[in-house]
Amino acid sequence: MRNDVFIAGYGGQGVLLAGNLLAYAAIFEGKNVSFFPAYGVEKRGGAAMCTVIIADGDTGSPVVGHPSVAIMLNQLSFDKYAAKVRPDGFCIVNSNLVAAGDDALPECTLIRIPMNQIAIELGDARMVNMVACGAYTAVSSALALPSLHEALQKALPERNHKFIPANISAIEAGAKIARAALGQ
Amino acid sequence: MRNDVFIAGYGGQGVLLAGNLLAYAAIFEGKNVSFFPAYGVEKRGGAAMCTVIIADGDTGSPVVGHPSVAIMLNQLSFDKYAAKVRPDGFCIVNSNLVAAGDDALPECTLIRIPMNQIAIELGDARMVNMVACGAYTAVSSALALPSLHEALQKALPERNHKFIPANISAIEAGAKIARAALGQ
Amino acid sequence: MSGKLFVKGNEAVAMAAIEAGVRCYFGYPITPQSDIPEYLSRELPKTGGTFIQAESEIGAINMVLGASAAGVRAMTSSSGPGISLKQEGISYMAGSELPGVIVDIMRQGPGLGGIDASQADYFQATRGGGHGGYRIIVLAPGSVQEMYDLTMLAFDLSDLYRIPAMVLADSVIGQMKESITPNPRPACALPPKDWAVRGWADGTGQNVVKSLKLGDGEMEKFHWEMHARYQLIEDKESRWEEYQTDDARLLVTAFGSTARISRTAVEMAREAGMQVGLLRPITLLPFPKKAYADLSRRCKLFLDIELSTGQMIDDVRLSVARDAEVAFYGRPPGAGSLPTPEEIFAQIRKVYP
Amino acid sequence: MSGKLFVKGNEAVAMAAIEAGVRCYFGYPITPQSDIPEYLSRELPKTGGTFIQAESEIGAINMVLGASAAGVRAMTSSSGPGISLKQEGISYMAGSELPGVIVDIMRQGPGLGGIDASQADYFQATRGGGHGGYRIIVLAPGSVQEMYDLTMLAFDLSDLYRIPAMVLADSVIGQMKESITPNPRPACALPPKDWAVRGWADGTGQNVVKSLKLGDGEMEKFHWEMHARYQLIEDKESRWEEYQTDDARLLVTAFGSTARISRTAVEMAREAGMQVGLLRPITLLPFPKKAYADLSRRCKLFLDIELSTGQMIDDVRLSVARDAEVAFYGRPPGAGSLPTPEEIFAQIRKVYP
Amino acid sequence: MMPRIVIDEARCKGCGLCTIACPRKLVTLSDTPNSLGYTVALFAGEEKCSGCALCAEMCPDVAIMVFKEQQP
Amino acid sequence: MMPRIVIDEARCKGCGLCTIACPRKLVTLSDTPNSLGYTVALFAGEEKCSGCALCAEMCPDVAIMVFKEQQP
Amino acid sequence: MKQVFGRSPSLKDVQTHFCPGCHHGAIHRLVAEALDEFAIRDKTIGCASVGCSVFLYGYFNIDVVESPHGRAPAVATGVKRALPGNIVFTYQGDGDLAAIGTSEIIHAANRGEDITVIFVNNTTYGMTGGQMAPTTLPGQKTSTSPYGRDINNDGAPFKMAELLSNLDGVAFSARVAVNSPKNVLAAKKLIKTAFRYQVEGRGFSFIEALAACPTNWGMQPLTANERIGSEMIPYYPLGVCKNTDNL
Amino acid sequence: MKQVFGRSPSLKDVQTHFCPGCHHGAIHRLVAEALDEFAIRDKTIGCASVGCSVFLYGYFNIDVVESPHGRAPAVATGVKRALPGNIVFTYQGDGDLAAIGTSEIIHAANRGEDITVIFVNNTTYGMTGGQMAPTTLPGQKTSTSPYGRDINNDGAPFKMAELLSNLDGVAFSARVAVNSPKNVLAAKKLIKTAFRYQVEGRGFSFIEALAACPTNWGMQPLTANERIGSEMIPYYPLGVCKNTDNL
Ligand SMILES: Cc1ncc(C[n+]2csc(CCOP(=O)(O)OP(=O)(O)O)c2C)c(N)n1
Ligand SMILES: Cc1ncc(C[n+]2csc(CCOP(=O)(O)OP(=O)(O)O)c2C)c(N)n1
Ligand code: SF4
Ligand code: SF4
Ligand code: SF4
Ligand code: SF4
Ligand code: SF4
Ligand code: SF4
Ligand SMILES: [Mg+2]
Ligand SMILES: [Mg+2]
Repeated sequence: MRNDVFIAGYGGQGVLLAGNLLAYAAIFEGKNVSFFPAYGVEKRGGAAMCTVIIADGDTGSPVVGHPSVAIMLNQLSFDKYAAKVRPDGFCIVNSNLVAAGDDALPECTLIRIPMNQIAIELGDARMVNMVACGAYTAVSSALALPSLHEALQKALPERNHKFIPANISAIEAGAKIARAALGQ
Repeated sequence: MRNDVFIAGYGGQGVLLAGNLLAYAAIFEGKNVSFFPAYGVEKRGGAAMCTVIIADGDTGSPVVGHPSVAIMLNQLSFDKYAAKVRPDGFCIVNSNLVAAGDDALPECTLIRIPMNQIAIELGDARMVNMVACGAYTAVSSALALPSLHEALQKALPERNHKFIPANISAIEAGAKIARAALGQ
Repeated sequence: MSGKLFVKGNEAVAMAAIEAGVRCYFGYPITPQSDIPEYLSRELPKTGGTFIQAESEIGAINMVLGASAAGVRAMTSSSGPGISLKQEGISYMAGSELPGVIVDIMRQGPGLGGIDASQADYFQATRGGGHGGYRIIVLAPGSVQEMYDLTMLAFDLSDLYRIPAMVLADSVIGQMKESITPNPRPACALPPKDWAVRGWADGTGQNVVKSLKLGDGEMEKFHWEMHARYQLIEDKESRWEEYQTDDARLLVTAFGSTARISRTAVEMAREAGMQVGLLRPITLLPFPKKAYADLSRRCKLFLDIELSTGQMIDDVRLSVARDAEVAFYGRPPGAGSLPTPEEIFAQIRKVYP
Repeated sequence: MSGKLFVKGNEAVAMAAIEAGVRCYFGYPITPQSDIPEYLSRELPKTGGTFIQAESEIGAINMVLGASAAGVRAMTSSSGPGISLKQEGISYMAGSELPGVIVDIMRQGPGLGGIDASQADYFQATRGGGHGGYRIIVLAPGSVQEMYDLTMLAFDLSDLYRIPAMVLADSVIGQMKESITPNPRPACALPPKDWAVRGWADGTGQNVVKSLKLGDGEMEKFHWEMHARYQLIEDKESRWEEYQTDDARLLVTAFGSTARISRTAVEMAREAGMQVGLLRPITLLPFPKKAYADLSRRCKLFLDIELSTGQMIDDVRLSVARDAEVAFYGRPPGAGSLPTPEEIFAQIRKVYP
Repeated sequence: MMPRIVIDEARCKGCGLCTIACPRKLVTLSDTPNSLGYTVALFAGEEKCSGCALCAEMCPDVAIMVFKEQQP
Repeated sequence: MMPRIVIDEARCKGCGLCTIACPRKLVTLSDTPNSLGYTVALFAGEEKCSGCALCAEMCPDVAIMVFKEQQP
Repeated sequence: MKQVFGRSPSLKDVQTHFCPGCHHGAIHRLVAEALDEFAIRDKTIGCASVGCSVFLYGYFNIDVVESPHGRAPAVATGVKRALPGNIVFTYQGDGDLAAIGTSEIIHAANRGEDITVIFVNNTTYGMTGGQMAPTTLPGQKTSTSPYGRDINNDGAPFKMAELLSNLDGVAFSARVAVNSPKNVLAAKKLIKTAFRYQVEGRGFSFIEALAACPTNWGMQPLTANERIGSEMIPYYPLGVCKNTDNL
Repeated sequence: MKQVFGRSPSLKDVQTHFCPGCHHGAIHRLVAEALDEFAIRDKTIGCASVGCSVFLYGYFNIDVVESPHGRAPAVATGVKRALPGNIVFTYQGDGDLAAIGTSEIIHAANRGEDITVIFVNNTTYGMTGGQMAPTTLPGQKTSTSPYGRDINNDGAPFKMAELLSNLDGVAFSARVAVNSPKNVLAAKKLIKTAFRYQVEGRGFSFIEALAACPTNWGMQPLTANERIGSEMIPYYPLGVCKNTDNL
């Protein structure tokens, strides 16, 4: 079994941390993982993306042409990459920054989540990426939600462990809304 | 017709000037020429050698394995290169600095000329190379003696033209002794 | 170290260097390899080693030359422009028979270039970008684990044969994170460095580390000796990976990141019932000629994949049997030029006999 | 200039550069090419041109980059170690599509090396010693006259195709003196340099000379464009000399000094009644593949002669028909390693079919 | 009419350097991020602005224009 | 016995620096070149040499040795 | 109402890629104003260096040539010698000029090349992610000096404006900062002076501009801006190091 | 009778390749005497440079590593960092150190590497046939300055001993000459001081030795020797530029 997820946004949205979190969760589940990041030139505000492959066996190519799951945190990313999502795949978008009509991706499931809003409601605008990770667990069988909680220990630097509880609630909020959106 | 001559000595003996002189003489005679120099690392007292090819047609290889005429101005050069002279070729040595027994080069004609001595007698120790060039004209049909006189104009920098008369006498002295040695 | 670690390819290189006992690292920042100096500036001093950020890549390679001449394990790392600047120093090291490890995390070029993955420096690495017709050892990792293992191997081969060794990867392998097992350094019998300049007190008499050979025939002799050494290295150290080659009617061949991507494409082809295999050179210098010669006796069609307009393909062509064909698919480096498995699979379909 | 002149190969290069209208020379001393800067330091100022002895070879190549970007003809020259140091700059020039002439009078190496003739930098010149997988134009003179003619050609081709051009010779050709006819520069229609940075006053709007290409697909596109340009250059500019090839059963092949020596060896063979010819590539990049392909249809045996352990032989092997054999005789560079015609003739005897 | 400044929201990166530059503290930062996540500067002081342009001089992104009556 | 110097003919390159170094002008150059063309230095002054070694200090080729009685 | 402050024509009306609070933007503006002050824009050629200022051509309405890392002074030498009638300047970071480019800057300065050099000292390698630069302050933590710059291992920070002043070829050398309106106005004056020297053919002119790199300093823009005054200026005093006006 | 002057053990008993009257020989001897004075010969490593002094290993009884042209200070840094307990020196010409090697010498000096640098200034590129060097005097004709060094085109000659003294890392810097017995004795003293600094771990020590190159100056040895006093010393004053004895 091999699962892949592609995450994109602008620098500052925590794209790479999200990817790392999923990766550590997979490792916690004893799976093989590859995490492949990419960035634009700008230090701040530039494009940031990453691909995470989770597999029982060989992770194979770190690059994926048509991801089965994509998480788009801003409009630019959506416009550029959404079309690549594989037929009957999932595209999770941050609806606060991404305008995507119902018919935008006819062949795959589009899941809109107001990530900025949720994050701010939960008290920290920076938790957008956590909401996104939670949503991922709802659409993919690759990872169990609790694994993410464990993974936070490793993905976050010591000094940020105090934020773990808040992050967990963001993750769960994301998962909940995604499940709802999927009618689960 | 292609003639080659190899000249070797130590830096300061005027090896390169000698080669240039023969080259200019050949040019004066309307022939094609290639002049190929080589030196050791030392600026002074190091090895210096050159190969001059004089031809009516294509000069071909600037490098010659077995020269038909070799001029050896010091012992080191003689020990290193004399053996290369082609069978029935000529080896002209500066007998003041080169000890070479009659049987040194069984297969070719050895011509001993006390170049230092002659040069000093003619008033300038530095004319060793001129004596050598003169000797060359005696053993090779490649160049006519007068051409060397003409060539001095080009081979010597303006400021040294005052030495031309002295050089001519050195050249002729060399030619004369060489002819004598050849029993001409 | 023990247990699995989830690290970047570049970090794996730095960890392996420390495990291999590197005493001196000299480098200069350049993306996408800066994780290496950053890691070592933090960790190397803890082991009593020296970390210096040199004034330039030229300074760095010459500090490596000095430290290596003094008999310790030394390394540097860089990319594109920085590697070009090191060419003179690498030539001197090769000419002085000095070991030393150079890590090259390739990026797009020519010129300034960007951080996108590239394989367009294959020629520079394998043909001696420097002067004098020397050869070095070039290893091409295809995973984070191999970044670790081959870095350690590079130090051993370099000391064993007294030839500089290069670890040649790109930003895909350098930047990606995977779980690795940091194996302790494999035991490897190495000759004493009795040629090193440590002062006469070491009792080896006057040692001179130099490339200058002015004696009659001296430099020519050196070239033939090194030539023979390269042959020995080719015989003993050629490394490659074969995947599904036994019954293959088409052999995809690629190194590093593209091999990694191609492997998935080969799986796709197999799923589609096509007899396709993968031949991945792990040592680029020595190039595993024998593997190509042997396999090309059975399989007459190769598909060479590179992040360039074609460089390794020369070595493939020079290695395969005369009646074997070599097709090519290149994606020269640049933003958005990294091929996908789907894309390579399409090429496989196109040329499949 | 007119009438015959008896000059060194290096001087011929300098004379040709002035005749070609070079405005700026930037260089750094290194034997065996120092006659070039010495001649130009004397003569170039007389023509209103600029001569600067740069602080280093790196300074020199980057001054060339600047002057060339400003739209004037600029050049540098060096050897071995100095050419290695210029690799980054050459890569930038290639990446910025800048013309410019680099003269490389090869000497023995690796490392410091001596002034003995060498051809061991063939790979460095033709495979891009620098990073990024670019190509340049490489011309290999075999006589003093060709030093003059090909230097002038180098300027024209470089401007025409906006690719750096290298004149690649060695100390034999550079140091030897022959009579040459200094032909005036052949008329050659060249495009205006409307890309040059001369300020906006020149009415061409903003001109930017750069190698950086970060846009999606931008650098990849550049690579394919250059690739196409190299193909065009190969088709239109490949140059070679054939000597006694018509009925040849053995073709000796060599460039520069060794070709010159081999020619005499071929004459010896002919005198001995052997059907031997010579194929001398004049352009090494583009390599005259077609000439080899065509001749190898008739003649199945080649003897490649190089002052190295074998570099051009790769290109020969990659160019000849599959059923043609390529024998090799190498004399790697060093004191006393220059082969004689007699020696090469002996090799001809050895392999002659 | 009093001098005033105009802040180009599209250029402002919310660094806040203008806020410390204004001797009259007429520039502040908004607390809601724009689409790029920047909390842009706001001009609050139509009446008090002297048009001294110190805020503009400090702006690294040249996002501030200053308008002022010309003395005849 | 007086101090004296010994000049190593094989090492001397005839540069003459010793000749200007000797305060007593005891060193001169021969006028006939040796096999390498060098006119080597000659010591002419057994009786006058003070053993000050200034000539030796000047010799770039370390071709001069100085001998002297040791004071007890 | 008239616009009394706006964008100088030499400066393109575009969004820069610089981080919030990066001083490159302000220094760009001052250079643009100097070009317009002397109306030399259309005969000026900028030599971009490698660093966060690499996109010079994207922000200035002038011809630009890209230089390899550290080599801008050599490239500028080539341009100026080819076009003696034009105005040529380099814009270089501290890593670019004071590390890899040491030879090029020292020799161009010593030759007295008639060019202007804008040297942006932000005590770090900005573009590559904040490694130690030759100008990094003692004790300053960077990604390659994780324990703080150690004078004994890494040497003391270079004071380029002073060091270059020792060379006869240097006609003008000054250090400026843009951390306060007062310093910005002083910087504007000195940058104009540097270009005036070139306009008058007076020889090599050099400006060292202290700059903030909030991103790699790991500071908020305002804190970073404060650091200029609190830490940098005490070590790198502002003002003219050398001028040859009275020669 | 006892030998009161002879060859120091660190100096091999061989004929050198130096030209008659070349000062390299004298400077070699003084370095050898310093090594023997401190009895550090068997733990000393020499870093040879590229120039007429390239054959260091042929003339000294010590371990030697060859350095690429201009890079000896970087090579020495590598050696010293690997072997902190050993004595390391470079021996470089003026082309090597002040031209192509500018970056390496300045940064090694600034880091205060605990090495000794012997810099032989003969105002020309000796080995390559007398081209202009960064130290060539104004108006001096060389094979690449056939009309004499032109300050306006080539810049003024570098005074390295003074320039380096500006760097904190430099513990000792002095200029010497060997053109007269008096100067030879003074040079001997200062060269020993330079090595003493290293023996005491005091940091970077630098000696600039003025030297004659009769061959490329186109002068007889004695005339060349005179030129040192008549032309070089007036421009390159002898003596200590910097010492840190009282720190
Ligand atoms: C030869 C070479 N080495 C290294 C690099 C990588 N590199 C790019 S920018 C840079 C330094 C940037 O620092 P600085 O010059 O201070 O400019 P800043 O970004 O701080 O303004 C480096 C090392 C390169 N491009 N080329
Ligand atoms: C990279 C490189 N460039 C150039 C040379 C050629 N070269 C050899 S020695 C030398 C300069 C010698 O001059 P200097 O350093 O002053 O030493 P000197 O011979 O005068 O003692 C040069 C340029 C080289 N070997 N390597
Ligand atoms: S200084 Fe400029 S960019 Fe910064 S907040 Fe003020 S207006 Fe915005
Ligand atoms: S112009 Fe002056 S007063 Fe007006 S906002 Fe700007 S700084 Fe404040
Ligand atoms: S030792 Fe003194 S006195 Fe004797 S020869 Fe030498 S210099 Fe003259
Ligand atoms: S100084 Fe030495 S080499 Fe020169 S002449 Fe005197 S003894 Fe001979
Ligand atoms: S990284 Fe630093 S220097 Fe670069 S743009 Fe950002 S703030 Fe400016
Ligand atoms: S060329 Fe000059 S420096 Fe070199 S050995 Fe001769 S005199 Fe000495
Ligand atoms: Mg910086
Ligand atoms: Mg010198």
